[in-house]
Amino acid sequence: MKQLQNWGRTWGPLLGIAVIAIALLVVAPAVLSPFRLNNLGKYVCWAIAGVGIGLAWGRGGMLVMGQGVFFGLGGYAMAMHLKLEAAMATGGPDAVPDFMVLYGDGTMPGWWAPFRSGAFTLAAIVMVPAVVAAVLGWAIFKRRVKGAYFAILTQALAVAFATLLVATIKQTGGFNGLNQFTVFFGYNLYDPTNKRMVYTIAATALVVCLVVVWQLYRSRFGELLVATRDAEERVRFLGHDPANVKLVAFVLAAVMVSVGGALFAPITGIISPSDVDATASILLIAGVALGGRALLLGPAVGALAVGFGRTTLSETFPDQWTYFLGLLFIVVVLFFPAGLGSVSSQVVGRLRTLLPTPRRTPIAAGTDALEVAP
Amino acid sequence: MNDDYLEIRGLSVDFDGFKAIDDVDLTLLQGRLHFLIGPNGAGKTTLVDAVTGLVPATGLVRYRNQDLLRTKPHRIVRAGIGRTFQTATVFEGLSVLQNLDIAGGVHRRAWRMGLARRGTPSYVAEALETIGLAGLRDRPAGVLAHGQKQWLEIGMLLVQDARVMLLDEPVAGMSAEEREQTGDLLRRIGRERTIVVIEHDMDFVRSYADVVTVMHAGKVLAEGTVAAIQADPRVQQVYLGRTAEEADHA
Amino acid sequence: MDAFTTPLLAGTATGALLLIAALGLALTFGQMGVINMAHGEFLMAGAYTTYLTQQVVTDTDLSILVALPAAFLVAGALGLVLEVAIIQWMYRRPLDTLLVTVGVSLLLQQLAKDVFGPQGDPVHTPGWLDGHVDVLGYHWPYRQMFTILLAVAALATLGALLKYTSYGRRIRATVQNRDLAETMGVSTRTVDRVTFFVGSGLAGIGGVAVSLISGTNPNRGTTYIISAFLVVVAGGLGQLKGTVIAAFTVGVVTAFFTDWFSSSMAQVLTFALVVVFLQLRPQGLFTLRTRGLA
Amino acid sequence: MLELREVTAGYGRTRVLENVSLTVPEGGAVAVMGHNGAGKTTLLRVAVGLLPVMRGQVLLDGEDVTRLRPSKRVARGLGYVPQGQLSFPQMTTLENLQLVTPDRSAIDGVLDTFPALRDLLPRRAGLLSGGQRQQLAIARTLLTKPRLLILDEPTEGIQPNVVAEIESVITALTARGDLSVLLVEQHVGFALRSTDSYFVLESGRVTSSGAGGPGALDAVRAAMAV
Amino acid sequence: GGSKSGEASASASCVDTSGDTIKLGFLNSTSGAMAISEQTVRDSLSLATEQINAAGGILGKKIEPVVEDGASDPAVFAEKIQKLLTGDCVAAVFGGWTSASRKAMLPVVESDNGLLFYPVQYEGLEASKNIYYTGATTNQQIIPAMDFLKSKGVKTLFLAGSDYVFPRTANKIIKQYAAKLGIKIVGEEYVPLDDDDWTTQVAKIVAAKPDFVFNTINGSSNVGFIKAYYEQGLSPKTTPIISVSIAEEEAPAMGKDVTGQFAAWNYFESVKSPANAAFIKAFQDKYGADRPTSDPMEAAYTSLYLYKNLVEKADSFDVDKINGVADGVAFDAPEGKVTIDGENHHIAKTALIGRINSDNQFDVVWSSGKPIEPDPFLKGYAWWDPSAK
Ligand SMILES: Nc1ncnc2c1ncn2[C@@H]1O[C@H](COP(=O)(O)OP(=O)(O)OP(=O)(O)O)[C@@H](O)[C@H]1O
Ligand SMILES: Nc1ncnc2c1ncn2[C@@H]1O[C@H](COP(=O)(O)OP(=O)(O)OP(=O)(O)O)[C@@H](O)[C@H]1O
Ligand SMILES: NC(N)=O
Ligand SMILES: [Mg+2]
Ligand SMILES: [Mg+2]
Repeated sequence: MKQLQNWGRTWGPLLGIAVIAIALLVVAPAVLSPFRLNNLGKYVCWAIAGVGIGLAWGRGGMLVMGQGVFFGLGGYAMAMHLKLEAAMATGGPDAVPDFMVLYGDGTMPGWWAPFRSGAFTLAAIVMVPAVVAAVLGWAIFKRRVKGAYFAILTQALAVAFATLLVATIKQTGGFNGLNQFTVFFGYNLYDPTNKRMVYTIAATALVVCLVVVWQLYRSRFGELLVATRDAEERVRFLGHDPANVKLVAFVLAAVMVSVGGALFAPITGIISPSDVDATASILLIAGVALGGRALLLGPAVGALAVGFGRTTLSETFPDQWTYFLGLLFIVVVLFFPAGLGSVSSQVVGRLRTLLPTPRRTPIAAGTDALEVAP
Repeated sequence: MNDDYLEIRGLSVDFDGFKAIDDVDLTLLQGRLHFLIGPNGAGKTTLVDAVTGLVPATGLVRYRNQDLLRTKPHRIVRAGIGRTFQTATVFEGLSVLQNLDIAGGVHRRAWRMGLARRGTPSYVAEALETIGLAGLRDRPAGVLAHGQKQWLEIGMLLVQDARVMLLDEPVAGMSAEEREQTGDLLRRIGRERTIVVIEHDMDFVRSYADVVTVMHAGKVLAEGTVAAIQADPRVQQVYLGRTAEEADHA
Repeated sequence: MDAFTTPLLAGTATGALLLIAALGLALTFGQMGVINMAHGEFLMAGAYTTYLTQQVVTDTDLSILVALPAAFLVAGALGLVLEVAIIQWMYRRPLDTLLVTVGVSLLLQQLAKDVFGPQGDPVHTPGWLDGHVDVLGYHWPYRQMFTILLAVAALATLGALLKYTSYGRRIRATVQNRDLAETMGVSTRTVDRVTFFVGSGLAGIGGVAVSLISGTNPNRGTTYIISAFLVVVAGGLGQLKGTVIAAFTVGVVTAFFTDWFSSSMAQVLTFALVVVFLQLRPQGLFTLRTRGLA
Repeated sequence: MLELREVTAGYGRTRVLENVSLTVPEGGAVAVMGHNGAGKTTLLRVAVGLLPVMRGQVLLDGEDVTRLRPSKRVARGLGYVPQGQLSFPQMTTLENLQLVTPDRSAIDGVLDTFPALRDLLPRRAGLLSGGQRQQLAIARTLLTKPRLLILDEPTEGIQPNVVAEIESVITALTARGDLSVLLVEQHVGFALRSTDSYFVLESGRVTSSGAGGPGALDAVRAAMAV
Repeated sequence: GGSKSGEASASASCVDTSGDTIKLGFLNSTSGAMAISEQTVRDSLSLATEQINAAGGILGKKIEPVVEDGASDPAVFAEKIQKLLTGDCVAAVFGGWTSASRKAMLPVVESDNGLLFYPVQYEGLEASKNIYYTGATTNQQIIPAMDFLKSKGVKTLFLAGSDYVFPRTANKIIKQYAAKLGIKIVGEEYVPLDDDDWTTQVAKIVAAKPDFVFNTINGSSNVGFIKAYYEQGLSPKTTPIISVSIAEEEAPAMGKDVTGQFAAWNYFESVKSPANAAFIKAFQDKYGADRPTSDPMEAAYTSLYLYKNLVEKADSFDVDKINGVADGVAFDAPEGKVTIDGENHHIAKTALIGRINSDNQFDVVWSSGKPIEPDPFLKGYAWWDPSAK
């Protein structure tokens, strides 16, 4: 019996991942129209980012309100490559993207050139956010900036990043962003079969990310990360530098978010500052909060749900759907602080005791009052 | 053995002009239970803070030829110096077992951090027994009572295999029996370790101290056996008060 | 010559506006630990109050003076409702207040759009504010001086409230340890509500100043909120002095960057500067350290 | 003065107290003893109102205050020193005291009991040593002029001669008959000297009780030796 | 895996023409920053729908609008137009405002071989067989505005715009044309779309003392610009402004008397024509007498009628058939007669310059007299060099 329980605890989550994998990779392509499948692909990209946010925020306690930056780094890296591929398909190997001719003088900035290479682009999608996150995180964590400071700082970063993109029309397409991709690593993007292939790549990437965090959460590092979240300074006196612990999670999360952004570009056909700015970043967080930030599957499922909800609500109530979105934030955070993913266990727990729960249930031991004195 | 002592020379801690520690010399030898007592605000906690890198200090603190004042806190821990906190601090969201396991991670290689724990490592199981929390191993540490947390902290030092343990009022809030258990535990593990205990409970000090150092206003006021200290009029005046003799017979 | 005076004076006025918005945040965020992302919408409410006041009090010269207390009350009341309906359940989860108030901010924006229409409404500048003085080549508008005056008045009032009344101690006690404050006889419920009312009300005052710049607009709040938060963070939590310095610094520095580069680049550079600055002083301008692991 | 009637309380789904009843008579002093984790702190938090009861009642001066907020109970004469040397860390020692009353002469009054605090008035409480903070906590609570003083391990971390001072203050106040005391204390000697009856708590239940005084020492020790 | 096929495969249309209704998509931002402007477009589309349906519909089929919110987000526009075209199978989509939204929709309408009617003046340099542009391109608004300035004897000009594609491209054209006309550009300033504080930039105008300000600011940012302009003592007497996106809607929203300022459009509410009188009456009957009409609204209204005429001429809802007959399709619009250019899918429009009067209406002070043929790529303008710095 006990063994069975242990087995469930270890392998149960994998079962959940398998269910998601089957739903996304087998069921969805079979039942959805190409358009809906493509929509789902977009939510999957947000879900990949959500897994990263769950890692940084749910497990690591770092509420990054500027994940849009990493989403954008991946998205723009990919978009630059696709833009160049599209240009080369029509204008030969030295062709430059159309917008540089329209808004600029038709010359391409030097840092665009390497993105003609697909391999370089793939490396950049992983390395650029990793390096940016490492430098940024190193600076921030070593200086022990955390909590609300960290959240607001990163939000400002997202604003600055989006503003920078808008202000550099000739280099990044500005407010318009980058779009009109025709070719994806040699495959024609106007072909429905190829669009489905991009979807499959995204869904697979999501499953891979989930497996990675699954292993991470059950590893000793996962425990150390939670320990760092709960009592950062105390970790120091166990012989670990908490900054390093957080840095690892932060960088890993940034890479996942970047991968989400990179796949977002070919799936939606566009990446623009409004996909990476403060509002976009907050919507990324919304999904994670909805699903349950500290859970394994919560962030991914939550992000899928928010994506689906946005589409459905805005199709059904095109003029009023913002109300629903606003209410969603309020209701979930107010009544399900641990996310909807925790509801089942809450209900079960209630039934088990048949006791009225006290009005102010401590959220987690320790946040409950008279606890920490400096 | 020769190197295994903590040497403090000319240690000073200055808070914007206020000298919380003022030129303190101390040598802490292995195998003896060393007690640090003194009035509130004498500088006992600050001394431990300075040794473990929590506050900047001047002077010299040496352990196994390593200058601790120039070492980062987590490196000090890796050098074998462990401490507990006056207000017990454990990882509230993690179970007792996980708390201990994490503490045991200091000496693991970095890449192994990516692997999951399998079963209960023997040293963790041992520590669980020693601190008497085996029954609570799967409870989140946040729900432990005050004293249980303090035991957990000691347990964390045990799995870390700290060679020097600096314990800041480890038995505060424990009942008489629990103090006794803790005292016996310290005596047992103290044979091959250097242990410093900060404490105000004179009954406890009397029962377990091998050496006592009295601090006052940032300086060492007196040092010696319990009896010698209790007889010292200066110590009586600033610390023990007149109840000292009465308490002797309580 | 005016290459120097223009950014300096215009930046001071921007700083004053940021200060008014940030003062409210300094109360609700700095003192109470609530990250209210709907603070910008309270600003917007102040702007709409100004517009509505002008519909009732048609004498423009007078209407702004009526609008000031009215905006304070309207925004304050909104804050009070928010506190009672939502925030009071969340004092132990500061980061979650951020998410919940994002939802509130979305609701309020949509509400403004539905009530007042997506098109902004005009706010007329009173005659006595319509004009400028020539300061070394810069035509310094009276309106900017008025904004600075408002900020100084708000600062003085709030400073006095915090410093010379026991109320200040009670807010600080409440945020530092809610339960302990309660057991010291502090009615933390009352403290919370008063604080939220005053903090939100200040946003309303800021809204009056904003409406003089550009009228009303359902999205206007979002323009200021992030800068205002940065100001509070850079200034250090719980420290009015730091907030003041940070507000004016951000205002003036942004104005100079705008002058030298462009508005967009100024935003980017100012944010970058604050980030770099926080590297140097992680807890903001004025830090209050305590011992131990807190 | 204070009465707990068949109180059941706990955290989330865990019950920590089961059917605990206890009375602190007017002018009386009651000690609660028990091992680590027995539920002593939980009991006091229920009495003060920081923890809602699951079942049972709390009465103050014969009136049901089960649903009253702590600050309201404080206004009715309850004073509480929590466990753990708590203070308002960013406020100075003086501000910590002024929070209760701006009356300087009242503050001077309690400073006579804790002279060490005098030099620390301008220092922020977060910088004080543990014992200094505990002295401040007791001083602060005394300033509320309570008729019922609830103390959770008040001498924890305090130097011996100050412990003696605290003991004499409590004794003096109770002797005058205008103060009732509910005391959780691990130093059995201290506890029994300062109170006139005791309860022993074991796993959330009252397992033994009786009259206090030094004579009860052996009874309590026996009750607690499990 | 996927197949490496070369040609874009235009998916077969799923538009259902069997019933007695025809679905049309209206895709405007009703949330987000652009809702301010796009809501008015939505209103006049609804008006045209009512009128056409009342008169028997298109080819005898009633219009069934499917409305969607673009949420001021290009990615959402891209998603929604695909949903409209492939999910709802609408026959055509009407909407978009910012160039960003149009650019986002362009690849989708092209790959799905759908139709988009885009109703706003824009920066040109674009033509798609799947888009009809019913607002002005640059040679119908910006270039005439420059001609007007030249005729007024303007020697120095200051450029103020929002920081995005339309103003930046418009100013690129203005600068090249100004060089040709001998007008000196004495300053060029941009502020982000959602920013409203123009104080510093206006101070530069004060210092530069230009004869005229060419204003390409979009949206609510105009209010901040106008307020700052008057605050610092500028006025139409000393430094008049000519705008390309301040219309009847915006003028009274400035909170400032803007009498005497100029705007370049193809339509004003004040245009005297029977068609316009009917349009205004119908609009105000539906939405209230206080609602003004403006150029983008008129262009959207016109776009639906042009579509009706296109379909009826082609006698089909089929995109390729419509494109086949497009050249020369005309409509007697409120602004005057407009005609589609079958080559670039823009329409010939008359350029107008208006001066704001005290009723916030525009008095026409200059007119091109006849519709100007659209030339989105400025091929007919020798001074234009797209790759110049
Ligand atoms: N960061 C600081 N800034 C200013 N003063 C400080 C700081 N840290 C400690 N102090 C002061 O230094 C003195 C020594 O404090 P410390 O905590 O070491 O005393 P202690 O001997 O441990 O006392 P206790 O027995 O009460 O725990 C106290 O007076 C305290 O107020
Ligand atoms: N916030 C909490 N959430 C859940 N359980 C808790 C919480 N606080 C305490 N407990 C549990 O309640 C029990 C009683 O704790 P309590 O703090 O009342 O003990 P105590 O008698 O005061 O112990 P000590 O002498 O160590 O202070 C403990 O077993 C503890 O595990
Ligand atoms: N096309 C425009 N006005 O953005
Ligand atoms: Mg100490
Ligand atoms: Mg306790």
